[in-house]
Formats: sequence, C-alpha cells, structure tokens
Amino acid sequence: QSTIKVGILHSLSGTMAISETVLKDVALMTIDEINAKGGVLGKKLEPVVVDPASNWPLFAEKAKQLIDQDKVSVVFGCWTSVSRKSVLPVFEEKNSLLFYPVQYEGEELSKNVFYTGAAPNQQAIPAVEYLMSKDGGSAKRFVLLGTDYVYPRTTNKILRAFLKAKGIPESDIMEEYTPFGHADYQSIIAKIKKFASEGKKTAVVSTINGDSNVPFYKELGNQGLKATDVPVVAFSVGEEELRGVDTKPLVGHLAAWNYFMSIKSPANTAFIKAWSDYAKAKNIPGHKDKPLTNDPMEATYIGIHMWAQAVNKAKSTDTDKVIAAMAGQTFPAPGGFMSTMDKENHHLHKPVFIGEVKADGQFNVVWKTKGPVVADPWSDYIAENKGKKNVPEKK
Amino acid sequence: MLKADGLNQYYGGSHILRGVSLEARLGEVTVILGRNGVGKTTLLKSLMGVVPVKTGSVTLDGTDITRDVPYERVRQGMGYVPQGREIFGRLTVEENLRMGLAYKPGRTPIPAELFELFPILKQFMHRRGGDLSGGQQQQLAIARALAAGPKLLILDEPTEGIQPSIIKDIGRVIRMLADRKTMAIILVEQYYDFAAELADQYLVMERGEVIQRGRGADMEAEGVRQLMSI
Amino acid sequence: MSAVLPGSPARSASAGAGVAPPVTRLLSPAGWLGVFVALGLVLGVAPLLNLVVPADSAFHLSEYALLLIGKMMCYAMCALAMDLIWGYTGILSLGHGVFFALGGYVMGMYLMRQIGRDGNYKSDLPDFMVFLDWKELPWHWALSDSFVATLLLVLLVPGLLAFVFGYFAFRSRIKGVYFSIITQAVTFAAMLLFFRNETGFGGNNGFTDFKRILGIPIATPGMRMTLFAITGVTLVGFFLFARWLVQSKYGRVLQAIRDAESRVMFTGYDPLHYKLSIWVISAVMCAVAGALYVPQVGIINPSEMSPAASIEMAIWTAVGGRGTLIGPIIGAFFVNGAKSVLTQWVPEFWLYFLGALFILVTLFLPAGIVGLVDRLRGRKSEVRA
Amino acid sequence: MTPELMQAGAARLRREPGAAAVDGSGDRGASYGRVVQPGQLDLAHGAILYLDDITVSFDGFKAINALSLSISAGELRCIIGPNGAGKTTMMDVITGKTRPDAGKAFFGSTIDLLRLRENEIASIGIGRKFQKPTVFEQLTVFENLELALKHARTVRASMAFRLDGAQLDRIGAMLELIHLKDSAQRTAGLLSHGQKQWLEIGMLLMQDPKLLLLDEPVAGMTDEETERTAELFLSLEGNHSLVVIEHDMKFIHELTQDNPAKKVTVLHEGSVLAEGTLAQVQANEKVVEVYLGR
Amino acid sequence: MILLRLLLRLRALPCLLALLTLAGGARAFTAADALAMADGDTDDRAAAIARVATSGDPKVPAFLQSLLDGEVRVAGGKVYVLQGEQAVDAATGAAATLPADAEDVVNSNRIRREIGAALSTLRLMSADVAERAAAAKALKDEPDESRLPIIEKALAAETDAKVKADLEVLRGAILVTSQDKAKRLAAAASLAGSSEPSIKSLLVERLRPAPDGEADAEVRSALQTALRDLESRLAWGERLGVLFTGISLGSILVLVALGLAITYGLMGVINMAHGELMMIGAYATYVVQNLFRTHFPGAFDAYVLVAIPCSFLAAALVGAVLERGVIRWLYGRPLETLLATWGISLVLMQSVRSLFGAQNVPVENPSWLSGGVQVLSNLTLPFNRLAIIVFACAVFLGIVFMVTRTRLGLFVRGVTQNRRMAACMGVNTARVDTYAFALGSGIAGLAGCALSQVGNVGPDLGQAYIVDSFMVVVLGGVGQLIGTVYAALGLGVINKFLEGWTGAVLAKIFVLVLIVVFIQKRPQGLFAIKGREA
Ligand SMILES: Nc1ncnc2c1ncn2[C@@H]1O[C@H](COP(=O)(O)OP(=O)(O)OP(=O)(O)O)[C@@H](O)[C@H]1O
Ligand SMILES: Nc1ncnc2c1ncn2[C@@H]1O[C@H](COP(=O)(O)OP(=O)(O)OP(=O)(O)O)[C@@H](O)[C@H]1O
Ligand SMILES: NC(N)=O
Ligand SMILES: [Mg+2]
Ligand SMILES: [Mg+2]
Repeated sequence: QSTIKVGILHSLSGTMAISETVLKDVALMTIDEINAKGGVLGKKLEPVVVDPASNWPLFAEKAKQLIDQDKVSVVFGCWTSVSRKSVLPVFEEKNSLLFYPVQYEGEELSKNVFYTGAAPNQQAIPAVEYLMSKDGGSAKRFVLLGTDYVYPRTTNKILRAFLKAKGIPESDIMEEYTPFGHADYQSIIAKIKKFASEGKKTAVVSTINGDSNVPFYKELGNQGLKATDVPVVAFSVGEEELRGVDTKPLVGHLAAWNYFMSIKSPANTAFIKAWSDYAKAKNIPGHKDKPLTNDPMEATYIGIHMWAQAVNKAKSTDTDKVIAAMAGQTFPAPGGFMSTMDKENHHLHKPVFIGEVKADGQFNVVWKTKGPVVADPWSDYIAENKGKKNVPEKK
Repeated sequence: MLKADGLNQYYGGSHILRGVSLEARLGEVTVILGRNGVGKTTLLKSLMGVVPVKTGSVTLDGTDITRDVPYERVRQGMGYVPQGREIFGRLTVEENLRMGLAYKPGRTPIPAELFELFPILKQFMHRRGGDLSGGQQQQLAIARALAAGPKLLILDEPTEGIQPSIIKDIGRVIRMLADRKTMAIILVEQYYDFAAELADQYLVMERGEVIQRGRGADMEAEGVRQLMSI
Repeated sequence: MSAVLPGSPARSASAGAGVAPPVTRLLSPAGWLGVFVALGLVLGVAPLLNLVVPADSAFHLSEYALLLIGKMMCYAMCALAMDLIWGYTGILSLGHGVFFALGGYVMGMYLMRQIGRDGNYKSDLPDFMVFLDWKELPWHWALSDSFVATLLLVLLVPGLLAFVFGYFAFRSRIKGVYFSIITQAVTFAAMLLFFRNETGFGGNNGFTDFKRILGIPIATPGMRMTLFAITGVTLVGFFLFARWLVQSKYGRVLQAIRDAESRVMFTGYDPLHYKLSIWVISAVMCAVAGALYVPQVGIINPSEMSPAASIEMAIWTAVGGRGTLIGPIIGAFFVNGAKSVLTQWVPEFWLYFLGALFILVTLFLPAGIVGLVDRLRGRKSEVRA
Repeated sequence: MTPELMQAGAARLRREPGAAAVDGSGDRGASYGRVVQPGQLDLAHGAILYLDDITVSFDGFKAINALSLSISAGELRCIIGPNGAGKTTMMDVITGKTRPDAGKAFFGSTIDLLRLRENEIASIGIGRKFQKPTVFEQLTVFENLELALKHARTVRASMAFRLDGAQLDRIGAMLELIHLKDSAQRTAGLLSHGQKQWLEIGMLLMQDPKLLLLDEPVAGMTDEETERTAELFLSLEGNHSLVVIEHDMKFIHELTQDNPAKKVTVLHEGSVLAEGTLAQVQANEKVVEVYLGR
Repeated sequence: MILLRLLLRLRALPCLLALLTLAGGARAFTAADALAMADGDTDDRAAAIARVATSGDPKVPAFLQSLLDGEVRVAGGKVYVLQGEQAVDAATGAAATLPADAEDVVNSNRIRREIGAALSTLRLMSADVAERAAAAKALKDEPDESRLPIIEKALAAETDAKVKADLEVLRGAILVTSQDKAKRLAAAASLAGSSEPSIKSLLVERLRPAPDGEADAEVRSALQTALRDLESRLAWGERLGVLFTGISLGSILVLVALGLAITYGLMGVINMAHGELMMIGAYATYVVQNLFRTHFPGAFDAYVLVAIPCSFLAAALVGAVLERGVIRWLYGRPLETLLATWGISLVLMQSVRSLFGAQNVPVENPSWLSGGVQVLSNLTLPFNRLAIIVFACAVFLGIVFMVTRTRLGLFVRGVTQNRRMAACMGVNTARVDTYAFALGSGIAGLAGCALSQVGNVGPDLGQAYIVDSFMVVVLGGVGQLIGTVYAALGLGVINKFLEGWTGAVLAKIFVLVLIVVFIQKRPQGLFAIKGREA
C-alpha cells in the first residue's frame, strides 16, 4: 500500500450538515497540508469521505464500512454526542481510532477515542465562574437554557451542582429546554425577562444547539434584552453560528470556547490564511467569500496533526501503538498556545476563552484562564463519579 | 359540420371502436343507439378529444381537429354533456354554469333562458352542485353545456334520472335548438321513444362498430327497436 | 341460446360453468422456489461466506455487508407492513416509525439490562439512570430483564398503542390525509417525548453499547449470524403471512375498503374491524422489525420516530411497487442499497441521485420497480398481489 | 335464453341459505308463538319497513318533511316523484347514511334503524343500489360478487373463507344474469356505465337482503333490458320486499301491471304527495303538474 | 468662587463633583483621562469613567459615546477616536493618523454599563425631553447612591411630568436603601407608582429576609404593597405578551401554510417540497439583500420591499418548472406526488448546499424591522413580528380574493375537482395548473421571505416547517382557506399559552396530542366540507 487511508465521518446532508460539512473540509485541508509535507511514514494520506446524513444508526454503519471495507487507520468525525455514542461500540470492538472534535458533556472515556473538544470543565464551568465575577457582572441568578437533549441536560446538571457548591440557592436557578429546531423564542425570552425581574443580576447560560440559535438571538435582539442587563453565555455558538445573525443588537453577549477566530497568534494567522486559501481554491460555498474558522475546526486541525505526529513517532498506524504515542503529544494550536494531549485521559489540555460578540460577528476575548485546563471527563460535580479516575478502562 | 372518419380506439389491448364514421349536420339531431358497453360513450369521448383516437380523423367545419385537446375543441364550438353528470361538486350551481362559460370573455352573463328551462337551477343558484339530487345535477350538466351556445352539442344519455315532465321539456328544447339550424346535435340515448322522436338520423352500434344507420323517420320501419333487443 | 337476457354480450354456453374462481394457492411454483432460494441464502450461503470463507477471500461476506443486509431486511419488513396498510387498504400511515421504534426500544431495554454492571458506573441500573440520580428502575422497566417478557412486549406495546389509536381514529371515521397527519402527529409527539431525559429512555442518545443477548456476547460472528438468520427467516415468514392475508377474502375486503369504503359498509362489512385488524397487524410487523434491527445496528434513539423516518417507509413501498408484496421488499433493498452505495461513492452529491431516482420512478414507473418488471415481461394488470 | 332459465337462476339465488346473517331463519312470514329477540326482525305487524314523521334538513332546507311510509313484508313498492323530492335522501335515512333530524324508522317492528350503523343495517338485511353506480373499481367483477355473497362478515370468517362449489355456481349464475360472464375477470372500474349498473344489481342480489332498495335501477338500460329487469324484480317480490325508485314510467307500469291494486307512492318536496294505484296517481292533477308533465 | 474652590478640593467625592459639573464648573478633558478610560484594568477603567464623566468638559459625552460604539483605538499610550475613515486625537480632537498597531478598545459588559450610566447621568440635564426621559429610564436599572444629588437637582429642574415621575421613582429606588426610615417609607410609596420590571427586582431584593433585605416591619409592609401594585400592573403585560406571541406564531403558521393550502389544499398535490420553496424565497431575500449591500448600500433598508416580489417570483418560477416538468404527470395520483416531491425536496436542498454552502446565511433585518415598540414596561413588540402579522393578513386576503372572486380562482377550483370536465368546458387546464402551482409556490416564497426576518436561512429551513404546515392545512380542513387561518392562530395561541405553563417541549407534545384528539371530533378538520360531496 502506498497510502494510508483515513476516514472522515461527518454529515454532509440532513440537519447536522450545517455544522459538520465544514469539518470535513478542514480535515481535507489538513490532510493536504500533511501530504504536502511528505505525508506520514513516507506515505500520503488518502481521505475516505462518507456521508452519514445526520442519521445516527447510519453513523455506526458507515464507521463499520470505513474500518471493515476501506481499512482506514483512523477516523475523524462525529459532532453530536449521540453519533459518537452510536459509533463507539464499533471502534471499541474493532479496536480502531476515532478523533472527536466537539465540546461535549463528558461522562465517557474510551481508549479508542481522542476527544479534542472540550469537556464540561474546559468550557462550561469557567464560563459560569466568569459570569459570577465582578467583570462578568456578578451574576447571582442563572437561567440554564438548552435544547432538550443529553449534552445540555448533562452540562446543566453539572452546572447546577457547581452553582450549589457556590452557594446559589435552587430558587435562583431556572432551567428551560426547547425541542430541537425550536424556532420561536418569544415566550422563552418573556420568561427570562420575568425571571430577571424577580431578583438581582441574572445571567443566561445557553446550551441551545444548532438551528435554534439564530431565532433565539434574533428574538433576543428585537425584544431589547441587552447584554448589559442580562448577559447570555453560550457554549455552542461560534463564528459559524453567528454567520446567520445580525449581531449588532447582540454585542456584549458571550461565548465560551477554547478558540476564537479573533485570537491573535502567528499560528492562528497561518491557520486562517490556510483555510481562506483552501476555501477559495476549492470553491467552498460560503467560505470562499467569507472564510470563518471556529473551535471544532481548530480541534479537528489539531487532532489530525497530532495523530500524524503520533504515527510518525510510533512508526506504525497500529491502533495501540498510536494510542501510546499520542500521550503527551504537543502541537502549536492556532489558539495561540501549545496544545498538549494528556498522558492518560485522551483529552487535550485547553485554555478557556470567554469572548464577547462584536458587531461584525467575531468575538472579543474578554477573559481567559491562566493556562490550559486539564480535562475532567468524569465531572467531580456528579456524585457517582466520586473516585473515578480519568483514565480509560482497559478492556 | 362534424365529420368523423374511420375512428379506431383501444383501451389497453381491447379494440373498442372499430372504424366508426359519422357525420353530424347543422340543424339535425344525430342519435346513436346501442346496448351497454358497445362503445357509445367511448365514441363521444373520442369526438371530444377526451381520449385521443388511435387512427381516423375528426373534422369540424372542415378543419381537422383530430389532434386537438378538448379545450381547443370547445373553443371551436363544441359542447358536451357527459354520461354520469360530472358536475363540479364543490362549486355552486352558479359557478358550475360559469365554468360552462370558461372560454367566453369574463363578464359574459349566464343566458336567462337556461333558467326558464330549468327553474330549479335559479332557485338553487348558490347551493353546491354536489348537494343537488341526481336529476337536478343532470339538469345542471345540460344547462352548463348550453351556456356558451355551442354549435355542436354532444349529449350522452341526457335523460338519465330526470323526471318525465322535464324529459319532455328537454326533448322540446333539443328539437327547438336543432330547428334553429345553428346547431348540430349528437345524442346517445337508451330511451328509445325519446330517441326515435328526436332523431333526424340514427346510428346503431354493436361491439364498436356501426351496424346500421339511416334517417330518423325510418327507425321503426328499419327495425331498430328489434336490433336493440336481440 | 347465448345470454340470460336479450342484448347481453355474453357468449358462453351455460350458467355456472366456466367461471374461474380467483387464484387460491398461496404462491406459484416459481414463487415457492424464490422463497426457498431466499431461505437458502439466509440460512446457508450467508453463514458459509461469513463464517467459513476466510476474511481475505473475495467471497467473504464482511461484517459490514452482513449488517447492511440485516438492516435492509428489517426495513423490508417495515415496507411490507406499510404496504398492507397503504397499498392494500389505502390508509397512508406517516407514523409507522413509532411502532418500529417502540419495538426497538422494548428490545433495547432488555439489551440495556443485559449490560449488567459492565456499564460506566458499574451499577445495576443503566448508565443514564445512574447519571439522572435515579435510585431504582422506574415502573416501565419492570419486565425488561426477562427475555420472554421482552418478546411479548415487543408485540404488545406497539400492538396496544396501535389498537387504541386505531380504534378511536377508525371509529371516528378519520380518513385519508386526516389520518395520515394524525399518525404523523403521534410519531412526532413520541419523538419529543423520548427526547426528554425524564421519560426514562436515555434521551436523544437512546440506548447503545449493548453487550449481550441472553448472556451471549453480541459482538461475536456467531451471534451476528444468528441474528441475521432470524431476521431473514422472519422476513420470509412475514412475506408468506402477508401473502396469505391478501389472498384471502379478508385481503379483498381490504382492497374494497380502499376502493369504496362506504360501499363496503352498505354491503354489511364493518370497516372498523377490518381496518383495525390490519392496522394492528401492520404495526406489530413494524415493531418486530424494530426489535430485530436494534441488536444488529446497535443503537435505538428517538430519531427513528422522526416524521421523515416514517415518510421514508412509504417511499420504499412506493418505489418498489405499492399493492404488490414483493415490491416493497425490493423497494426497501433498492432505496437503502442505493443510499449506502451513493453516500460512499458520491458523498456530496448522493442526494441528487436519490432525489432524481424518486422523481423518475414516479414519472416513469407508476407501478414501481415491480411494475417495470411486469411491463418488461409483458404481463397484464390481471396479476395482482 | 328463456325466462325459465332466468327463473332457475333466481331460484338458485334464493336457495342459498347464507351462513351467519343476523337473522338465521329462512322464513319470512309472521312469526307466531316465537319470542322476539330484540334486534331480530319481527314481522308480526306485517310491515317490514316503517318510517314515521321523518324530517331531514340541510342548512334549513327540508329535503324530507315529516315523511311517513310503511312497506309490508313481501311488497314491491314503487316510488316516484320529481327531481329533488327527497327520494334518495329517504334511502339515505333508511340505510344509515343520513341521520334524520326527527322521526322514527323501524325495520320490522322491533329494530330501530336510527340506532344502527350502516354496516349493521346492511347485515340485518337491507340492501341498496345507489343512484350513481358504486362498485369496487379495483377488484374484478368476480371479486365484487364474491364480496357481496351472503356470508359472515367478520374478520375471522373472511380470513378463513373458501369458496365452495355451490357458492361458485351461485356467482356463475349471477354473472350470467347480469351479462358480465365474459367480463368476470376484468376490473370493475373498466366497465361501461350500464355494465356497472348491472354489476351493482348483481351484488345486491348476492347479498340476498330481505329488503331491497333500488334507486333508479334501469337508468341507462335499453328498453328490452328494462323489461327483463322488471321481470326479475317481480320474481323476487313476495320472498323479498322491494322499494324501487324510478322515473321511467314504462318500467313502473311493468312492475305494477301484474296486480292492479299495487301501490305507487309519489313524493314531492319531502313528503307524500299521493299514494295509490298507478292509474290513480297518473290521474292525479297535482302529480301531472309537478312530475309527469303534459 | 471660594465655595467653588473649596468644592474643587473635595472632588474626590463624586457626588459633589457631579453637583459641581452641573453648576458649570469644568475641568478639561485630558489625554491621560482618555487613556485611563480606554485602557487598563477593568476596575481602574470603571473608576476613571465615573470620575471623568463628571468633569464637565463638553467633549466627554462625545468621547463616552465613541467608547461605547467601539470607535476608540489605543496605540502607544495615545487614544484615538475614529470618525469614519478619519482618526482624531481623543483629547484634542485634532486630526491624527492611526498607527498601524492601534488596538481596539474592548469593553466588557461592566464597562458598557458604566459608560451607559455615566452618559445617562449627563443627559439628565439635557434640553431635549426625550433624551431626559430615556436617561431617567436607563438609570433605573442602576440605582446608585452617588447619583442622588444629580437626580435631586434634575428633579428640581424638571418640567415634564412624565420624566418627573420617572425621576421620582428613580430617587425612590435609591432611597429605598437609605438609613432614614422615613425616606425609605417615602421611597416605597414612590416605587408603588412604577411599572418597571427593574423596580420589581429591586423590591424583591429588598424584601428578602434581613440582613440582606429590609428589617423594619413597617417599611416591609409598604414595600410589599408597592410590589403587589407593581406586579398587578406587570401581569397585564404578561397576559398581553402571551396573546401577542401566540398571534405572532399563528401568523407565521398562516404564512407557511397558505401556499400549501393552494398546492395541496386546492390542487391535491402532497407537496413535500413546499418547505424547500419557502427556502428558495428566503434565499432570494438573501441574494437581494446582498445586492443591496454591494450596489445600493444607501438604500439598504428598502431591500425587504424588493425582496418580497423577488422571493415570490423566484419560488413561483421554480414551482412553475416543477409543475411543467414533474407534477403535471401526476394529477389524480396524489400519493405519487408525495414520492416525487420528496425527491424534489432532496434535490433542492442539496442544490442550495452546493450553491450557497451547508451553513446558514445571514439575513439582516432592515433597521425599520429591528428592535421593537415598547407597549408596556414589560411588553416589547418586535417590529419584525408585527410586520409579519400584517403581511400574513395581506397575503391571506389576497389569496381569498384570488380564489373566490377571480376567474382564475374559479378555474383552479374547477380544474382540481374534475380536470377532464374542466377541459371539456374550454378551460386550458394545463395553463391553469401551472398558474395555480406557481401561485402556491410563490406564496411559499413569500413565507420564506418573512421567515428570513425571524429565523434561520439555511438549507434546512423548509424541513423545520413542513410538518407544521401540513398540520395546519389539515387541521383547518383541506381546501378551506379560512380553516387554515383559524387552525394556525389556534395552534399558535394554544401553543404559547401552554408553553408558559409547561415549557416548550411539553407544550409541543400537548399540542400534537390535542390535534390527534381534535381530529377525532372533527374528522374532516375545523371547517369540514359538509354535504353529499364531503
Ligand atoms: N378505461 C377503460 N379501459 C378499458 N376498457 C374500458 C374503459 N372504459 C370503457 N371500457 C370498455 O369499453 C367498452 C365500451 O364502453 P363505453 O363506455 O363506450 O360503452 P357504452 O356504449 O357507452 O355503454 P353504456 O350504455 O353502458 O354507457 C366497454 O366494454 C367497457 O367495458
Ligand atoms: N347535503 C345537502 N345539502 C343541501 N341540500 C341537499 C343535500 N342533500 C340533498 N339536498 C337537497 O335535498 C333535495 C332532495 O334530494 P334527493 O337526492 O333526495 O332527491 P331525489 O328525490 O332523489 O331526486 P332525483 O330524482 O333527482 O334523484 C334536493 O333538492 C337536494 O338539492
Ligand atoms: N456534543 C454535542 N455538542 O452534542
Ligand atoms: Mg355510455
Ligand atoms: Mg335521487
């Protein structure tokens, strides 16, 4: 074999295409980049792209296909947690590798997966800490608003425990969920306004996912709920999501990520340029006119590079050898720091940035953690996790 | 007026019309007779263009209309009362009549004589066509075809389900329309006495073919009644 | 002396004679041959190619292929079920996904219990319950540790839902699109309900990461093959059952309901009973398909109840050929096969192909793929069912 | 073809007992000394159908206005009346298709028709031919007749149903009778209008109801066929009760000529305008004016 | 003057300083001030803003506004203000060239709040009543003792009754924490007259158990009374709010369903591509918006007016092509239209993905559709939603007129009931079909244009509404336009009513169950066609 095959498992159609398509493109770009530098182990990488079409069982089927039929060495893919859960047994059974690039709820740690997105303590908890700080507005009351599915529910459960630990009474927390694709946030915002009028300094923590964000923010803007009154911090809203929104009324609302496009660092400048050039060259709709980068793209980019480094280090694509070689890998992240793969827990050490929405749809970093945060996939704020070590079980 | 020549028609594999020819003349009532399922309705549909003929030709006033679609034929002056009424059930009586005026300019009024002939229609002007009784619907179907004043009127069993007094009226109207010499009429009818009374010329069909034709006056003499029953 | 009454076109010689009753045998010889070939493939050839032929051989049937075919067989059952209710009875259900998913969930509950203490939290409870701080199994999980009960519930739960829903809907004489839309509402509501964590079915993640069935590990070639074979036999069984149904007078009453329900009533049949029975049968078939699907595919979650999933079932049926029995099976294989192949070959463009396929089938193959085959064979419309 | 053969066909139709209709007995006379079960046909008072003061209105328009009517067991009653008189609506009421605003409708003296659903009314022995022929268009002519065949109507029975020889003969005879033998295996939707009329009559006869409601049965038939149909109906009279609606006065004449005392009912504007022998109603000035014309 | 000098010395006390400012004493705004306000630690900046704001230099408000608007840059210890293309020195106002390494000044919400308060305080004395009113309102969110003197002063000077009342509430909001019980009581009384949610939140806070809240029983009861009064006033806003949101949701449902009411309700095409036709309308709006942005930026606000006909035409055109190419072969086979249009929807969606990308595209509200009108203190009606309500009414009336009053409408109804007979009446059925389908599609396009103003514009736009639109049409009774409207409004209001009560997820589930139950009662929808032909 003259090439090493790598699988790319992102939805290119269906509801998740909105988010995932660009990850496929950035993965292809990264692979091009690596190939241009001579590939891995002297061989070119050959991407195998499939479309699981936002259909969860199809994710498992396609994973099987990539591993069984195409014999790929590694798969980069998935966005939603359910898609990851669906493919997980496949990767474990076949002892193959998945790189998962999206922030998620934790409560999972598989030896066959590398999580290059954030665990809850690498995103949600610092964000709430910020809101409670003087700079963040000294919030005392919280609205936990999310799309009704596992990631928001879990995150909010962790946050509740966290807030409780910080002395916030239950009565000062409001939890609300909306169905997937909910498009009418009038009553929710009215409810938030009402809740905010019942006490001091309210902040909203939004785990609204996907399509619902645009109607949510539009309504927020039009109902005149300003960031100076009730700031909203979101965990699933990045540059790409704001593409569809008129951000002028939203200035000051917040997002927490491990990367923002606006971060100034040489690595980021290079990354953005590479992406812009690639988008233009490949005529990627949307991005060719207005190239945008975001956190999951960065996580994908880091993941692929680290994997390539690990393969080179292991001198093999064998799963176990690569897993061993991944421990402690570093890569200069576009986020402007040296990204490190934890020696044990399969998550990256990540700094957390809080960004404020600017009028141009970008984010101003208003706060960041002192340094990279080590992931805590088994959150300490969940009672059952007491004593659980953040190390994948050997099976 | 209307000339059909050597019409052949098939449904799937079966041969329904076998070389039927006929000519309808202005001022004449052409009656087509035949038992159930011999192809009378099919013949009329072919004349209207509802089913395109396989072979043969249809000319109206000398122009070949064989390949014209129904609405083009209507615009050239054909009017059709189909078997089974086929009124627009959810349109009101008035709207049904307006549909009959479809190709006329927008503000053409519904001819008042229609209401003289079928007073019930005036009374039920705003009732939905589908709510009318069977016979009322049949009256509406006839009125609808007459509304635009066609020069060729094709009637498929128009007396079906109509009360005797109105059948008599319809007979009188058909006669009157023919006698004005501005209209040709083709009438398919099972009701022998009615047919015989109106026929200027007649055709008898049997399994897709015309087996006998002649002048209306000679029907009884030529044993048409017997033909229908053997 | 040729006719009963004068003027009759009848030409035969005597009364009573010469009238052939409709075909009453279950299958033609060719049909039986097909059934046996199918059984042979499922029970003989597939295991041979999968288990015996070495993995690097060109003839090896990969696990992926096995999964794919197994999945398509489950879908074929759904399409068959859909055809009974839509193709034969003229009732378009846009909510069959809910039955499929319920069957799957019942099976999934059992499989979750089989995980035992091998989950993340080493608890007797399924992981997601531990996570939700639940201390004991909720009542609706009571029977989930018994395989026998599970098998019964796979039939009973969806069957009961179908019965209750169907009874009220048919009794109220809800028809046509009104019926279709409320079935859609049902599946949509069920999906939202199952999305909620509190409902107790694992939220949108649903159930996954199954380990064992009847104590035997699932991820073994033998177990996979067994599931595959059971699925294949069930499909063939459903086909024969459906065939028997539609060949009986019962089947003809169904078709009569499709044509003119009021006439059926005035002939003395109670459409409620007929519609309800076929509705429940169809729902249960879907549920069985769902129950077989889950252990093979390894996940069940509420997206199976999304309206689009149910619409797809109708599409398989229509593509294959509505109102025939082999048609829906072919349709399910064809559409899903095309999907699997195209999402790999042309991941960015496959929707164009699939979309075009649907358009072309409707335009040029009004009777579906089976209609095309019939046409090519020059057969006429008299061969139905 | 002789009337004898036809009679034979009709006789064969009559012999068929029918498996499990609501009324299990074959006798149609008065049932002295028998305890009448509710829901069973009781002809003790001689009337098989009894309508009393029925009113049906549509958005204020009274299609039927305080109509009362009684049909005796075994009677053949002709009903005539202008278009829109309410004849079809009356049948709709009897068969459960339309619920009246007021009034009573009884089958025999015990069965309240207004409490039954359409299929129940059909299965206690009321059959109907519609004004607009309705058949199962996608089924073959043969299957249409098979479904109408008198036999238990339950789901279970129909799953287990097998045509036996006698039933097959019966269908054969019927096909003969309605001249559709050649078309037995054709889909009914392809029949011509008149053929559908015949098929529907055939289906009605297969049902072997006690009361036949016939809405314009000879519309679209030739005169000869009309005569034959009259003979057919007359042969059913006595064993069956028939209500025939027609506008074809010749047909009415044929139906009534065997018995000069036979009653004809004229409906007008939703109620009975006249009732009497054909000659009487034909002589009635009002009937001539609204219906027969001059 | 002596007094003045004395006061100058005490300028550390901001309140006095404020007084001084108002008195007209001015201290020049320096470059150092500008830098302190624009750069450094948040706490320091906040202090600087509070301090400098009261300096009295007329340049200060302008600078604060620039700071708030993000027009301020810092480079090399100097502060610049961007005025369009031109940079000026913040302190002197002299034109300057912006150094290349100049950095944006990042304002956190806290700074923004500080600036806002400072500006409002300054504007309390503005000559413009509207400006004073706005300032008084804005300050209510930030009752800060330090502003009390200015407020007193402003109160004394105020002539407008409404502003005066606001100022009184504002004073009350500050004094409610005063040491003096009498003042607190007076404050409670003045707060009772307010109807501001922020005052409610203040009262709630004050009513927390001591020591956080009010300790004195008498004051507590006065506060309680004030809260009750306030809440009863706010309750009205809430009720009206629910009604409005319901109507607004209903109007959107009306719009998304009306096109379908034609293609499906009248024509019988089970149009699964209806959503995608809406999507085309939305993308047409997007394209028009971009054209305006690049070619007529001055007239940008008018783009929606052009987008309305464009979205109609774009969708109508696509609809016409679909009708000619596919649908027309399928009349009388409604179930097959389901299959074909499903295929069409897949193709359309993927085409848009190929053309515009899989991600959402931005469609901005023009300024006249941004924001909202505040009807009550806690009820803001967004302009875009108001516009959609009006638009939905207009479209509905237009369609009703078309269908019931015009010949085309008559023909459409006739043709869809009996295509063959309509042809035998002389109707060019093919043309009528195309017009009708194009019309229905065009209306879907209009709905898309409207949706672009409230939600996502992306390839999936249509999928989100297809289920709802069928539900509405069917619930209303197929073929019944007025039924569509009733169903949409009913569903909208019920949904929103339930949502306030059970949350959005359960509300949606209940609404679906309600539809199922409702159809049991009305198996032909809300406006069933009665009679023989039903
Ligand atoms: N769509 C069709 N497909 C196949 N055969 C058809 C179709 N329509 C009619 N036929 C057959 O064609 C023959 C002629 O039918 P047609 O309707 O023309 O008869 P008709 O003379 O009008 O009879 P009637 O007096 O009963 O109205 C009949 O045998 C009928 O069964
Ligand atoms: N659903 C309805 N809505 C309004 N009017 C109706 C409805 N049904 C029937 N009618 C009216 O009731 C009257 C009686 O109708 P019906 O069909 O019973 O008449 P009929 O006696 O059968 O007439 P025909 O001899 O023409 O068949 C007619 O005037 C008809 O228009
Ligand atoms: N992991 C998420 N965002 O589903
Ligand atoms: Mg005919
Ligand atoms: Mg009638």
